[in-house]
Amino acid sequence: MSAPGGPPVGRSKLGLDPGVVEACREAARRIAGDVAAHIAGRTTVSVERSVTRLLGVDGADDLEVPLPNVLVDHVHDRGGLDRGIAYWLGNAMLMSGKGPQQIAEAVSAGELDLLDLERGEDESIRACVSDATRANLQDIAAGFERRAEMRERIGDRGGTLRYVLTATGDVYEDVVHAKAVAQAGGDIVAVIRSTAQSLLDYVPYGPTTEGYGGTFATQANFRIMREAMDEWSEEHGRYIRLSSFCSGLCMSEIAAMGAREGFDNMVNDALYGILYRDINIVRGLIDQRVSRMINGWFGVTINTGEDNYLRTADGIEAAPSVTASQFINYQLARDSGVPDAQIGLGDAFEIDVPVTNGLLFEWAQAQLTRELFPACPVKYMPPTRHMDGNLFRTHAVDALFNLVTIATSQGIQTIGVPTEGIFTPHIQDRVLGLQNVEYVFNTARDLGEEIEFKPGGIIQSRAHEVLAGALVLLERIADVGLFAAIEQATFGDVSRRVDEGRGIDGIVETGESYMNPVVELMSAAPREGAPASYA
Amino acid sequence: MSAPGGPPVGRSKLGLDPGVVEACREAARRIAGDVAAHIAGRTTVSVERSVTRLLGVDGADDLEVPLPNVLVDHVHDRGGLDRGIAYWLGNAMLMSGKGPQQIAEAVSAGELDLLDLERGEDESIRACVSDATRANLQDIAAGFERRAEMRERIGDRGGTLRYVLTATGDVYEDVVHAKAVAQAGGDIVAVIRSTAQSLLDYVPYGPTTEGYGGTFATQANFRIMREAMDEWSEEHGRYIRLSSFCSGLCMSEIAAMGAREGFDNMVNDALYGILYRDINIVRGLIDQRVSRMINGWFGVTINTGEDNYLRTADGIEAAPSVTASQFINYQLARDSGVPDAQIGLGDAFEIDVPVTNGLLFEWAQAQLTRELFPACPVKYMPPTRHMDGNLFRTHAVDALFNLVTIATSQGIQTIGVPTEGIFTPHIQDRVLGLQNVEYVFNTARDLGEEIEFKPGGIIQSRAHEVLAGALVLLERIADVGLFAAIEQATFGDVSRRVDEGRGIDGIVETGESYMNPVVELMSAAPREGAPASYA
Amino acid sequence: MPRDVDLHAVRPYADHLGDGLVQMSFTLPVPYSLAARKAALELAAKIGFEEPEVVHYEELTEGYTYFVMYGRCVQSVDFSSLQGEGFDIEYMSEDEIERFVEKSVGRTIVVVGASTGSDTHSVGIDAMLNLKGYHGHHGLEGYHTFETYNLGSQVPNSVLLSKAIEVNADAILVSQTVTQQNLHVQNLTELVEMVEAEGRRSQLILACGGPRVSNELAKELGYDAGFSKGTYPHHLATFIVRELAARLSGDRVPAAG
Amino acid sequence: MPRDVDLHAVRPYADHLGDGLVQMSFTLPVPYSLAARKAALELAAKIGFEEPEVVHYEELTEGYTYFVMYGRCVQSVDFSSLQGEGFDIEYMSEDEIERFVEKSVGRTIVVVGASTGSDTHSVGIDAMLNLKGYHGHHGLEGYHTFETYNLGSQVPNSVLLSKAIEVNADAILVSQTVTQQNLHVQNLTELVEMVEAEGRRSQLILACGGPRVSNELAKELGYDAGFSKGTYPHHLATFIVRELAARLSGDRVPAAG
Ligand code: B12
Ligand code: B12
Ligand SMILES: Cc1ncc(COP(=O)(O)O)c(C=O)c1O
Ligand SMILES: Cc1ncc(COP(=O)(O)O)c(C=O)c1O
Repeated sequence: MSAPGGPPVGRSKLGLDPGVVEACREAARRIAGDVAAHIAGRTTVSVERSVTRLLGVDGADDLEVPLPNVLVDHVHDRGGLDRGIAYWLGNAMLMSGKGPQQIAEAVSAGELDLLDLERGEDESIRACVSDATRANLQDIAAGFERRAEMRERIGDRGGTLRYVLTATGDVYEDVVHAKAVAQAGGDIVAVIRSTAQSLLDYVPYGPTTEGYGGTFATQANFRIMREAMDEWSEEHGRYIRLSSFCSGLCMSEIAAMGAREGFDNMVNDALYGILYRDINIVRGLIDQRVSRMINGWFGVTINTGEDNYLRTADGIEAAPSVTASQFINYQLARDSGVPDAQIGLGDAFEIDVPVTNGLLFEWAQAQLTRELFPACPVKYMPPTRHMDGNLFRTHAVDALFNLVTIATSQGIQTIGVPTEGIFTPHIQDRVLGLQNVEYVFNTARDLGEEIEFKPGGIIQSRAHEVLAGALVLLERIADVGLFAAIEQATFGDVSRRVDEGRGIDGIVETGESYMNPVVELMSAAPREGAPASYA
Repeated sequence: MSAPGGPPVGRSKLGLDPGVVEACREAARRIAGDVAAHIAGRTTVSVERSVTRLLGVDGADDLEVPLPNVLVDHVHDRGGLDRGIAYWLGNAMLMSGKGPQQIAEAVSAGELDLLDLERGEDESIRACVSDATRANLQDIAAGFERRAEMRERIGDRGGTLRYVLTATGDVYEDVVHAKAVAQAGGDIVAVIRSTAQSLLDYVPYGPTTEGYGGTFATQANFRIMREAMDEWSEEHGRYIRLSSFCSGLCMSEIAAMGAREGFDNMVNDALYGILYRDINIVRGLIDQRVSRMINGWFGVTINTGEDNYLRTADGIEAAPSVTASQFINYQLARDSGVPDAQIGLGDAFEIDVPVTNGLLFEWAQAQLTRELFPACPVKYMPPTRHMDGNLFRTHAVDALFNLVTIATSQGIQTIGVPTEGIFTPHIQDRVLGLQNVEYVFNTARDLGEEIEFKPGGIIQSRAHEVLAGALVLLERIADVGLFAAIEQATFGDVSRRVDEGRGIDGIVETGESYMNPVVELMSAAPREGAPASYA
Repeated sequence: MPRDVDLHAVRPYADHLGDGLVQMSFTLPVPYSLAARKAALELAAKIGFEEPEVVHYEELTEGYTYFVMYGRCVQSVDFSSLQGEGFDIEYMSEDEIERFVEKSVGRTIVVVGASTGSDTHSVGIDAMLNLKGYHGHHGLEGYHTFETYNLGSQVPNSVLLSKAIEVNADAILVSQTVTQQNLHVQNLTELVEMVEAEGRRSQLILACGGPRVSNELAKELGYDAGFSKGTYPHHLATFIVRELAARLSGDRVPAAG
Repeated sequence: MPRDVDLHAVRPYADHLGDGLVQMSFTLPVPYSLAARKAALELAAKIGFEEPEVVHYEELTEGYTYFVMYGRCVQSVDFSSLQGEGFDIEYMSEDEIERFVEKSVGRTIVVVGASTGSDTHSVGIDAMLNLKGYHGHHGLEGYHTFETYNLGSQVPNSVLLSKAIEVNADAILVSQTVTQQNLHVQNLTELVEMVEAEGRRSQLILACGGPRVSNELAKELGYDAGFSKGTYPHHLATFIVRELAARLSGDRVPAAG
């Protein structure tokens, strides 16, 4: 399901020093290794809930508590989560012959205590729960296979994919917006979540019509959007992708839910929650690892959130932190098994409007990202921070943003809209934004191929400067470790401590006999039918 | 008063063949020579009226007939215009000791018949009328000197000048619009004329508040705008230029009137009237010669109207006709004594919005114009033909138009406005257009310096193709002559015959003793204090 | 649940059915100030918008302030009642028109057109009449059942009418582009008055067009139909041939536009 | 002759004083059709615009049509009456504020601020309170006459109020950025209710801010003042110190905004 990267990056236009690039990569590897060591031997309540979801557990109790939460809390309350929810579920399956959903319902009804059950042999439990997980994964994978065929059959856009949000708060209104988006040339529709869903340590259940600044990510909402977009795609002969957010306290669960509905794309970045939602660093990074593993395995393209830094830090000064973060995010994604073609690194066009030669700096940075990660479909984000209520001003800035996107062949572009500086855009705003994109992408189609940058000129120098700054940062981070670096406000000018933050209670030390068939299966073998690029 | 050209064009980015360029120039010289031969030995009623205006005649009679018309018609009706109005005025001055204005008033009152007067010696008449003309010209020239000092003192913009229309129909509303334009960064305010003023064989008198699609060009309206803008310039520390139209049936008169009010700039192109107002070709070209001579002598920058062709012919196909016309217009302007720095050749961004790589073609053409006429301040015109009621679409196209302008360092840019496709823009539309310009010019300030075009790429090839097409056209025109070429619909897909059209009655064969002190003085010597570039 | 739109009472839609949100922008001739913002809010409220909001305002020049606003419109319109009004007519193709004329009119239709008054914009009338037509659709000159006279631009109304009388035209077609201070309205009105003064109104189909002409405006001024942007020659022709056939057979069809 | 604007009755201005022209755009949930255009015209007329005109319309998706319109507004507002309403206040500079506090308040002013509810946008409140401030203007933390507590973002109203009580604050400052479905209105209202329930309303100055907060809205919700885009810390401080001085001396000044 990977989004295609933009057209191949030709010969370097920036004349980057390969030694500096390699030093950056090396530092990033050290940083990622250090993170892996820190989070090893731990799981979280939401990772465990994802395991239940990938075993087919769904639904909610009368108090609207989702059954995955009921199950995991049940075990956690009783102190058994160090073995992994899979162990207990597997044991119950083995003992009762019931399926995971029935077991969850029984627990919810208070009819069953998983820790009270007689225990089977570890190996039999593992075999049982692994088989069940495998069957589920294969089932979901088969869905992705069919989807790949469908996309093939229906037809897909080459070149930069146009990523557009819908965020009405009401899933049925989102469908209306999504259709308008599709008609105007959008390729990826992202169901933006209701505000503060990040903070919920559960995923709401059912279709929802009341959200603020977005619509809740729920299994039912995903399904409604998927059906509507598949129908549109069939009718109109262009395949529309779907996307949502794997972020906040339920990163891996949402990855599992999205997989079930064949979501093609997922924003997946723990740093957003850590920096802007005060989620504990460790919690975030554990969740992210599993979340990315799930996305990666199913062929879903992930998008990282570097763009966010430029919303609180300065677009010119903070550029090196974006590049540094891309190196780290790339490495963390690779370490979770996400292949290059599915790593949509974040970048944004956020230099303030009145900066002289701002366009040249933006161009340098966009080209830099492309040259550093030539096989990754970078997700390029529009100007937002400096946009205001002057709709025309925003639209003009978007035109140049679109120009840089196409001239540097970004893989995915989140489109800008004229009301970006005011409110959650109205239906026509999305369309006007897409019209701007269509115009610019087409009228400047081969501009990137046509031009070269003056050696040692403003653009090349800026790129070298940003890369050099990134290396300094990366080496510092590698020395102190990512956790300390975050505490030092390296990203987005925000500081967070490793021992504070939301969701810290949901971290669980795993015992030796910890069982997690999802991670085990996914680490062991790529999904059948996954493209060869899967590494 | 010349508008500065854009920054110097560096090394050719297009790799043009100097042989082809020289061949174009050569053909243009032949064409211009042929035109000069055709129009030699003729004057027109409006050229004669300009002579009276430059002798200080102004005002109108009770029926609102301007005194210059009264005078010239008086002589023409009596069959005396072959000697030139200057002869008769000079004689009357010599005989009566009165000034031109008093004489005009007396003629108007029916108290004086110029042809009935006793005749002085030709040489005395010539001396008398030349002295009077010289005094007037020096007086006006002194105004331009003071203006140059004022501009120097107040401060002027370097780089591309932003040319903005006001066209409310009411001169007092134009003042309001012009101030908003100045505040938003406009450099040249153009007082667009009320529709169909082109067709009037006189210039209306006095301040006017009722015009359609523009405000009448009158001496009083010029003065009102001039005073308002001088006041603004003094208060705000940036010099604002003024412009209007020397076109239609009163080209040279308006040149004279503008000079008196220190107008810095004039649209000056007979082809507009010929093609779109059905003015006779010969009439137009005679008027244009004198009109350009007056503009040139006083240091006023002229703008030619090639942009208009692209409003009725296709932006891609008709591009060579634009380039060809630029060569011809350049030569005609030079032959009228206009120095390079005052020749603002016309060009426009008019390729249809959905054309793939349209931006590359526009870029090629804009750069071509700059490289062909490096010392001329090209006047680059915005997209209009393909603009519609979608304000946002127009604004996005304007953003890329602005980008090409700055990347190719055009000398003068007429700004685009979001309502271009709908109506005569409202006050805020001008400002929104200027904000777009300010943003793009600044954010992409040094883009032109930064980039090079791929040798043999789309942009270079397009430029070569247009230039080659222009050469073919120019050679054909040189063979058949400009008059026949116009009849063959070479420009703007419009055909006009040399023996038809408005104003043909106003052409007068001059006798051997024809006297025209304006042309004589201006041909004899450059204005004192004119910059060295005056050739 | 997905909600159905009630076509009897539709309102502007932003992201929730019925929210009524409208974007507005305008300039007020008042100095840039907080009081200016207040004036804009008050004006929007007077117009009748609920929850008016200024999202942007700035000075244009001393004494003039520009505003971008949003407000909720509480009025609604009955869309279902409009659908029946003969608006969404089916156009015939060039071929169908030719056959229709042969069958229902039985002779060549004569039309005379021009861009009138001081208007020199001829592209619109040329698009309707000249062979080349518009966006790949022939102009009426290319129809063998039409005889066309395109007088071009800057044509006085009197000249246009004389020509129509001279060639015994079935229809007069007028194009108007320059609209400042309602110049087009004056110009279009003058022609109708002349036609009526000549007692020719009932024999002639009068149609006009231009980017800011609408069917409503045209009818108000006494024309049979008005055409705006996006008109193709076969739209005009469909109208003319139906109208003419109806007149010949004694009844009238609702006008297109 | 140049015309003078009558500030007692101002109307939108495009290019002739009094022309009343307003640009509008919106979407109607109706299928793209000529009838849709007619519906938009009818709606604009119902709202009260004269000579409404659709200059652009297009389909967004089946059943939804987008319009760009112009119309003439016939209402006018009395601008002169608004100028007096205390809107265009003069702000004091940082220095003036410090001196004013020393003279008229005579002690340090304590303020507590936060971005409340689920809102994580902290840039606005940081701009007001943190030393760094906004566009080169210090935040209140940098004023020696102010003692500031910035609780950051995502702060429940209850926590904010407790803190204010704890430090005996003179003013509570709230920032709200997310406004969809009027979330900010709910959130702001809740705080006022809590303050009132605690019987603290009269001891506290309540001010709120955010890109879509206005002084009018703030007052409607029971705040003393509201601040929007373009606010600098010294604007807020001017308001606080004047208000506090007035309260201390027993009279009240009109609120700024
Ligand atoms: C081309 C053009 C010119 C050319 C015209 C050449 C020519 N021979 O036609 C030139 C360069 C001469 C010109 C000059 C001027 N122009 Co001019 N011009 C335009 C431009 C760029 C395009 C118009 C066009 O050709 N459109 C394409 C045709 C196919 O569209 P259309 O006319 O709408 O026709 C369609 C329909 O309306 C309909 N239709 C039209 N007529 C008819 C008739 C019938 C019977 C029917 C059934 C249908 C029909 O069918 C057509 C096909 O769908 C517009 C800007 C724009 N984007 O619209 C400005 C514009 C029309 N011009 C404008 C102005 C003001 C002028 C000037 C007055 C400026 C000045 N003061 O100097 C001058 C003088 C002209 C005059 N007095 O008439 C304004 C008009 C403002 C207004 N609404 O009043 C515009 C909108 C630009 C602007 N925003 O300022 N212009
Ligand atoms: C930065 C930013 C973020 C950052 C915030 C980081 C942080 N720590 O603050 C991050 C990336 C986290 C973020 C996330 C989201 N954001 Co956000 N974000 C923005 C952005 C780009 C800039 C806001 C900003 O910082 N402005 C600069 C400050 C200085 O301006 P200001 O807040 O207006 O403050 C000034 C005045 O209002 C006033 N003021 C403000 N507060 C106060 C208080 C007092 C007491 C006073 C006196 C004055 C005052 O003074 C300040 C200085 O003049 C805007 C887009 C934009 N251009 O506005 C979107 C925007 C605000 N975000 C938006 C949304 C929807 C979200 C999300 C909900 C999206 C989602 N569903 O995923 C999330 C979740 C956030 C949440 N629930 O709170 C929308 C809000 C729409 C709406 N009106 O409801 C916006 C407008 C973008 C859009 N068009 O969609 N966002
Ligand atoms: C990666 C990511 N996740 C989540 C969100 C917002 O969601 P919430 O309101 O749930 O924090 C954003 C918003 O910018 C984001 O960038
Ligand atoms: C050179 C030139 N002169 C004059 C005009 C318009 O004036 P008029 O209506 O008097 O023909 C134009 C309009 O485009 C023009 O380009």
